[in-house]
Amino acid sequence: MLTLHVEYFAILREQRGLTQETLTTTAATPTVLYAELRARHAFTLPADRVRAAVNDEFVAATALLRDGDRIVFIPPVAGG
Amino acid sequence: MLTLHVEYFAILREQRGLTQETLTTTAATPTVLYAELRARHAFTLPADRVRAAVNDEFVAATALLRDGDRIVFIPPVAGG
Amino acid sequence: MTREMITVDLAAMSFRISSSVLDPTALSRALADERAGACVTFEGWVRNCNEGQPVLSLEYEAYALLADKEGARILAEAHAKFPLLAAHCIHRVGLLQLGALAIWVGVTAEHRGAAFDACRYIIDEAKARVPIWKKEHYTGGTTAWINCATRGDFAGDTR
Amino acid sequence: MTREMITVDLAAMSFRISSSVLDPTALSRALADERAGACVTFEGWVRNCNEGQPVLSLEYEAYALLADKEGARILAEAHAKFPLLAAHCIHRVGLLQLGALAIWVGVTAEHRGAAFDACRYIIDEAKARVPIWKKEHYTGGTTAWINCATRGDFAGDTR
Repeated sequence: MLTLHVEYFAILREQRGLTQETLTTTAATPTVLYAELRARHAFTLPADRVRAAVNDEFVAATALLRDGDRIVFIPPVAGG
Repeated sequence: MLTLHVEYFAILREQRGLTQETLTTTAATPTVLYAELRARHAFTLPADRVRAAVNDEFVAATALLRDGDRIVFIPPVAGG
Repeated sequence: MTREMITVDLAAMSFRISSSVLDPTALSRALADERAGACVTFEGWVRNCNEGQPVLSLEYEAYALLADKEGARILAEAHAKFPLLAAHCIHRVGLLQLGALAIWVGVTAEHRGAAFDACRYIIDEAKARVPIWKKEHYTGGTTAWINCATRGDFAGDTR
Repeated sequence: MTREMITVDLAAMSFRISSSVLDPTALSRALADERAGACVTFEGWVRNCNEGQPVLSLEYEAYALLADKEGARILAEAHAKFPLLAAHCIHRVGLLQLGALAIWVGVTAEHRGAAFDACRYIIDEAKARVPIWKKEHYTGGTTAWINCATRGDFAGDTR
């Protein structure tokens, strides 16, 4: 089991109803964790439209998560 | 013979030493008139680098000049 | 990653997120440079309409830590690709009204070609890569996170 | 000529020659438009160096009557080619010091692509077509009318 800190922004923050949480999970990668969270919280965005950042750097969807990581799922951006 | 008003700008104004003059000429086109003026005043710009405007519109180098026309020879531009 | 290895004059570039009103006059003034022959700026303004829907206001939200890093990378890439003197970019967050300045990009160079190309590069990359999100508030009272619609939103399926 | 037949909203475009200092803040403010999502500006500044020669100051001279006509034609062409909301251009004449603003072009559009393309079109065409001339004063005391050098100038032949 990993203990992870998850932060939410924008549409995910609204759908989750909070800005961050700490959770324990067996998910080893962002993809698996997102699928778990999406099922639990009814996130509308499919996994292929969400990127992941760990400890404030973009990572691959299949990167291995480590205990204590801070992870952010990034909805499609729309700055400018 | 035509009576023409010639205005000078930029390098031609400096080389001619005045901003405008009225002259009579047998030149029937801007090309012929420029050749005449260039020979008389030692303009450095060759004819193929000078455009002509008559009565504040660009004209072809071979346009026919009419009595009373106001003509400007336009050195290579360099705005901006 | 190769993009981490670009070396540029750091004083000549900055990417910032701002929660207060942007002042384009002050931002331009900071670009003054007697070596520069060209200054190109891009301003993104809040429009009163998006894809046919009348817009009342906008909210921008940023993942500031990563936005700053990605913004700085984009500016460094622009410096590496084009012969620039300076390139700055600043993005508003928070609630913005119609006509408000949402993003400002300013680039100086000796010649205009590089200034235009770099300014365009920076705004295109910023829109595509920097983690900033836009929520539109429409006159009818509805809202939408831009680019986040899914087929389900349109079909009334909230899956 | 076809370019005379373009019809555009004349309030949305102006070309001007100015013998006094340009104020980019006031010029930008005149572009404010709630339909606009993008504003691109180009500023041409007096550089301290041109082709390796240290420049002290510049003089711009215009054939104003024809410059105004040709400038207006360029703006009308830009409106016809690109989906713009407004396009303005103003050019200084007289003696300018280092860093001074020589030309300002400002374009607004719903989307940035048109604003960038039109701004670039206007400055490129203005430089190529509008009868304005530039005389550079160098630190050594010499001067030159830009683009007016002939082979003779370089060879010391004043023919």
